[in-house]
Amino acid sequence: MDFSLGEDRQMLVDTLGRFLAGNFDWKTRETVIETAEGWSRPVWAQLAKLGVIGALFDEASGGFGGSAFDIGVVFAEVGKALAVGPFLGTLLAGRALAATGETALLEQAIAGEVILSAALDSDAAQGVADGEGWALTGTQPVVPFAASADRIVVAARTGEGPSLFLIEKGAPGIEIRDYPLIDGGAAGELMLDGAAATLLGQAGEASAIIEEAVAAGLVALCWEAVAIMDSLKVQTLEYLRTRKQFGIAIGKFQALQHRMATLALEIEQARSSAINAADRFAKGRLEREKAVSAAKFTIGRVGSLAAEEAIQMHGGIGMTWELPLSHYAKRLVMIGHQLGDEDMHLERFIALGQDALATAS
Amino acid sequence: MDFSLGEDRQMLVDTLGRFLAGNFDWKTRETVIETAEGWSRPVWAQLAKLGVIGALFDEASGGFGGSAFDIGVVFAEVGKALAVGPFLGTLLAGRALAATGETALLEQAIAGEVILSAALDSDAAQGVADGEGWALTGTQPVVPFAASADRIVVAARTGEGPSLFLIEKGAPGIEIRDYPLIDGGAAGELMLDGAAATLLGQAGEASAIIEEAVAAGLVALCWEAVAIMDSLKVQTLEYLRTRKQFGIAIGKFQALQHRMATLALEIEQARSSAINAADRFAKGRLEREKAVSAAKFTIGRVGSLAAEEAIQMHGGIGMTWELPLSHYAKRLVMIGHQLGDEDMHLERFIALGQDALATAS
Amino acid sequence: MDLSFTQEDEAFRAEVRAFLQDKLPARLSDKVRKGQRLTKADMEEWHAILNARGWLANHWPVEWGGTGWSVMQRFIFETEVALAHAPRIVPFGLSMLAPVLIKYGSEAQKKHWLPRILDGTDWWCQGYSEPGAGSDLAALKTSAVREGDHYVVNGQKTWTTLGQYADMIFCLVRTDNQGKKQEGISFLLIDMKTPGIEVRPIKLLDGDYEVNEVFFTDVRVPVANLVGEENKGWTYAKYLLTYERTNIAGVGASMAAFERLKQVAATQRRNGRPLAQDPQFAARLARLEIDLENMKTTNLRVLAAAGAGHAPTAESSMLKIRGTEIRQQISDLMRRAAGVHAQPFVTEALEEGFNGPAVGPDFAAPAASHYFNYRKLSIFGGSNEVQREIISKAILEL
Amino acid sequence: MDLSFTQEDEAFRAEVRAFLQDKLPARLSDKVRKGQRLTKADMEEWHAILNARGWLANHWPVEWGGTGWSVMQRFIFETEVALAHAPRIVPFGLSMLAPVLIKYGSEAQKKHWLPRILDGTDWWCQGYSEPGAGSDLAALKTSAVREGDHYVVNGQKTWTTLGQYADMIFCLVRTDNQGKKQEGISFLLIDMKTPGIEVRPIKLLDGDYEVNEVFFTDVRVPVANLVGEENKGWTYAKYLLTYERTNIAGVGASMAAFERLKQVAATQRRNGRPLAQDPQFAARLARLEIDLENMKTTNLRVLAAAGAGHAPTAESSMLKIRGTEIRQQISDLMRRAAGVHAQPFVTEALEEGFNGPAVGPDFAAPAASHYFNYRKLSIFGGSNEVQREIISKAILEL
Repeated sequence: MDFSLGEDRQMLVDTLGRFLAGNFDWKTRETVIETAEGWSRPVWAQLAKLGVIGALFDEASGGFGGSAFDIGVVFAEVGKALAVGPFLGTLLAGRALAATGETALLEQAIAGEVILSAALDSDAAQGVADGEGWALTGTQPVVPFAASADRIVVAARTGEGPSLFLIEKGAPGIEIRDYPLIDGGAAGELMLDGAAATLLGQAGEASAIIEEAVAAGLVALCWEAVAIMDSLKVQTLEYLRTRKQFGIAIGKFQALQHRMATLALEIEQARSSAINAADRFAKGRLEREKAVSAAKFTIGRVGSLAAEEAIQMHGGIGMTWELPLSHYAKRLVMIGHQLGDEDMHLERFIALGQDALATAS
Repeated sequence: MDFSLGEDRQMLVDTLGRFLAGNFDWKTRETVIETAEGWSRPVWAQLAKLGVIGALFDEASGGFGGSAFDIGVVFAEVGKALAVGPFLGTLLAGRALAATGETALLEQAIAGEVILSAALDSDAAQGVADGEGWALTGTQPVVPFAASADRIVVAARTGEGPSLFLIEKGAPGIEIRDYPLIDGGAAGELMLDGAAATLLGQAGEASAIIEEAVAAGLVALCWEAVAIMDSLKVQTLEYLRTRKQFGIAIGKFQALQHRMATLALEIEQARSSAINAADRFAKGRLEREKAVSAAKFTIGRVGSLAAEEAIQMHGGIGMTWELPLSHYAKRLVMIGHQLGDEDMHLERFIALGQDALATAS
Repeated sequence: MDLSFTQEDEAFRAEVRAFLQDKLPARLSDKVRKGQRLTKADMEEWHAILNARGWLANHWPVEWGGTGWSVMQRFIFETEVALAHAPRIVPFGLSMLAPVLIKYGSEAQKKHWLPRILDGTDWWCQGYSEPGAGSDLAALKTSAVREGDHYVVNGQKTWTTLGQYADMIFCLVRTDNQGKKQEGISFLLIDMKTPGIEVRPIKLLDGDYEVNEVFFTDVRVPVANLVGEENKGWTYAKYLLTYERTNIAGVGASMAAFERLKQVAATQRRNGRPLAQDPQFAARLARLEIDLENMKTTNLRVLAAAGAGHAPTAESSMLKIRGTEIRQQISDLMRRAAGVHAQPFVTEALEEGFNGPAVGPDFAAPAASHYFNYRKLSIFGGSNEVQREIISKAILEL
Repeated sequence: MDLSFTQEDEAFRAEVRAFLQDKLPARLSDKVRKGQRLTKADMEEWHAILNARGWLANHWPVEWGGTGWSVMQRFIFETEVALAHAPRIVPFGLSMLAPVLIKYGSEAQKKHWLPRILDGTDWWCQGYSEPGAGSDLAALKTSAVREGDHYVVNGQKTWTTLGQYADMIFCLVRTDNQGKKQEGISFLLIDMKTPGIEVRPIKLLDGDYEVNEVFFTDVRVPVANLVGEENKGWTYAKYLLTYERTNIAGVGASMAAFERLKQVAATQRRNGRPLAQDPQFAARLARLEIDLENMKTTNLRVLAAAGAGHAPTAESSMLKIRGTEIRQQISDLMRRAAGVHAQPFVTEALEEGFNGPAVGPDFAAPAASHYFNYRKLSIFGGSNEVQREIISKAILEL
């Protein structure tokens, strides 16, 4: 059993951490999130050059990593720096492209030349064959950095069942209502009205591919969340040690000490859940899905607790835009809303358990 | 709006409280719960003489009270003294007898001459007509003081639907496996094998009567529980003020203070829920049932908290048989198991809300 | 035991409802219902309508413009107003300063300031907290030094809600550095237009501006603006902090918000069924409904005791804690109900008359903002930790 | 990152399983699985079986009879033993006294006592807590006064688990009243047959006898029974309290109990469906399963760090808190699953070979008793409040 990252992965972490600390500091972030696109293309280009995007994919797909732990450590650094950018969309779309053999496009994305996004709710759009291609109709909600994406992988239902498609920026029949997000960055409603699309893989065969891509996304979000919790904990402890009321540091108040002890304990549990999700990712479907749902449930539950406690213990100052803490708290709570929330994943965990029983008997 | 008990009811409370303090003190309780029957017939006879049993029923049924608040205050005193005796069985059976016009028997029970119990799970037994009478078959679980009861009101399913019956002690086809309870008192499995029974009211018409009797039982249990919580709170506060560790009273530790503040707040919420249940008891069925389920849910939730916190704050001593506190805690937790637990009543509250919506639309 | 309202109370409720039906502008209730931002003019409009009806200062003594209502009537009024989605009345002049003036102010101060509060001439704000004096309010440092007929004020206040609109601020200032920190505090009324005052907005995490820092540099305040005696301000401040806390639970506001949540749960779908039928969401909703019903009765019990002459003290702390917890939980469920549409930050949708394309269901636009904004409820007005201290000391005697 | 066990570890696990299959008497595992009470003879029987295999003192140094296992092997062993429903090994001699003797005892003491622990000659119990010294252990008052070759001991110990069976007790006693309370404590080994010792059982709330008060009146203890130096006992006590806490989470025991709970949930019915399909119960069960999986990994992380030379300190406190919470929650769900059959108190059913008519489902008989008994888990062994203090100081540096 080995809980160390290993040399290569540790190097990736160090490189990425140093880069973000130097090139995506708090001031940069504040500027970037106020821009129209809500992210920084130069920073992204440099990340691509550093191999960070490639770390999300395996060598067969043109990347240099691609294991769940690789994904985890990259997103942990993203969380630590509260970096904004098309990380999640690239991961989700890229996994789908890799699974359907579209490595040429993926390689361009890994090189930073093409920006990807993904809209993977197959109930939100329908696809019909249209000559040699396909036409998609429907609305995909909150597609990450939709307006910035050159290509978007879109799930849609066809006569054959859930299918995956690729659409291209500016193609007719595509409208994007874009907006900033409360936790930084941007997204958009992707409104499709007979939009021209290319089929990825086989029609009707997308369910397993989508599930695997989403599982990778869940691992990513969980590791990002744990890094944010760590940051909230460190910031709050620092505040508790220095802020004085009634003549002493408020960290000396036992009621707060015990709450912080509980929070620290819960964060370790959340970390374990994220490690479990990454570890089970390469196992069979049921084990993988139970672990990612367990992790998403855990980081949802602990995430709200951490965000709320961190703000509460800071008092008023914890509610200000000026303090980075409040942005960490917002991002953490909003991670809870991505790819299924705490409740949904608890229900899913229960259902998967019942599936397992049914299979066993 | 008036939250005072009113003069008559206050007199009942004072009389009952004084009587139990004088005639059912802790030593008496310790002796009584070790007896074979698990309760005290002389004490019961005196309670009957004092009009305590009559207070549970209205004048039309031979009683002197019978409102939900009357029931509530009697059971609050029972809870305060942790009294054991056939209170609940008498209430449940008596309400069913009153609703089916069997006032003669009820009057004997009010006078303390006949001991009643009730087994109201109509799915646990079947009844078939047998000449002029009926024959019951099935097993009713955990019937309060079953072995001591002269008559037991039994619910059973007949061809017509849920029905109520009366069975008599010692009749053929009745077997009782009796046992003490972990929270004091006794009960028994009532095993019926073609037991001779008299029909109460109309066959197939018992559902509403059972529901109303159980609602009265729920009001009783909720008020009993709140009184126990009050007692646990008082005992724990006293301990926190006097027990010293590290040179000071442990009640000076802020972490415990904040937990006690939370507990005190929750107990006030539980009290409000019990008041609500009593207040809505005389209203329409839906309002009554939502309120009793809300109250049973609340006292279940707060009850475990109160029991667990009281023991935890006492430390080891809180786990000893010798300290009355542990018995209060056991009774409180076990109330959660009577007439449906916290989870079941939450589910029921949700279902009743959906019924209400369906009716409204 | 009788939890029904009296016939008189029900008649009063009907009168309040009729008034709201008649006089509450739909434009305003619509904005409140949608969670849109209220302008200064919006708040002034409703203030004036209530004043015209004579119901604005309903908790004041009748001689100064009060209504003589019972505590129960006031509860009914507050509840109905909230259920009708009326704007909240800004409390600083009406409910915080006025009671202090009425009890401790000079006759001249009352005659001058109270009518101006009623007619809206002065918009008041509060100068209590300082960067180093939050929960430990008595540690405040803003100084007022007597120079002839004036106090010269230097220092900084913070968390001053809606200070950007204010004409006047009531301040706790330090007039003496000797002795215990609670001594040496005075209560001053300061014109916001006095030279040396600077108001700087504090942007909150939801992007909204509602609180401010207020800086004082050699601000000259007439001695006539001292309330009560010099160095006795802590007494007045404490009075203000315990006064009129029977409505602290915000039952009406929570009931209104919960009704909206219930509608959302009945219509918003997840996994192919309404949220009201999703096992986890239904359980959250039911627990909240039960907590709210329980709190409502707890509130009524405190009111009934207050009506019978028992002034609520630490009971208010219980109501404050549970009331804010429930309000926060409602906003928490609203954001959960919004699902993926909690993330979009379409601030234009929070402004009146927004006509752009909606992003997700209409309740979703302010859901996350409200959730984050309502974190303040357990921090401001005496943090819930401070309330637990009060319960522990005053009720539990620990 | 690799969470799989090594091939060697898996081979070891197979070896442990084969041994358990072969040597663990079904009579014992059956009693443990049913939650029945173990007799002294039951515990001695399993102790002897493990000793015969050489696996009893697996955490001791090899020279004294240890196995040389890695922390991971020890974890696997503890887990497998628990999953097989083996009786718990009484830890007082084996895991509490022995490490102290090995580190601080004299050669003569080691040679005399350690083999007797292994072969079961001495049943040890612990004399730490006193009525006035619980969480504040150093406040202990039991005195030992030197008189020639003996200490004369007077005082009282309490919460002495299974003291009714004990041949020997190791005690913290006060040998000096000067200075800080942590100074002046000594560590004594006392024969329970010495005149002046009286053991009084404490009946617990579930009716069971497992703890005792032990009274000392002029009990004469040979000076040779002092461990280490006089007045240095606090050092040894602290060592004992932090030693071998890698298994403090009780993962194996919780896994075994959870498996049983899952079976119960799959079969026990409520409202016409198995509890596993009841929305509220299913959610409780799922949350618990997830918490347990998370804790298991947290435990493995601490073990891996320990294997790499980082001695766990305050991390053990986290494991102790969450471990006991989970164990308590499992017993809580068991009692909930029992429904109305939690109330019957059929103590005969807790004894081996009970053949009376069952009352309710078989898991129900001990359900409430266990739930109440397991309240101790968050109290004993350093209460969970004390653990939070340790985390706050040692990890969080508050």
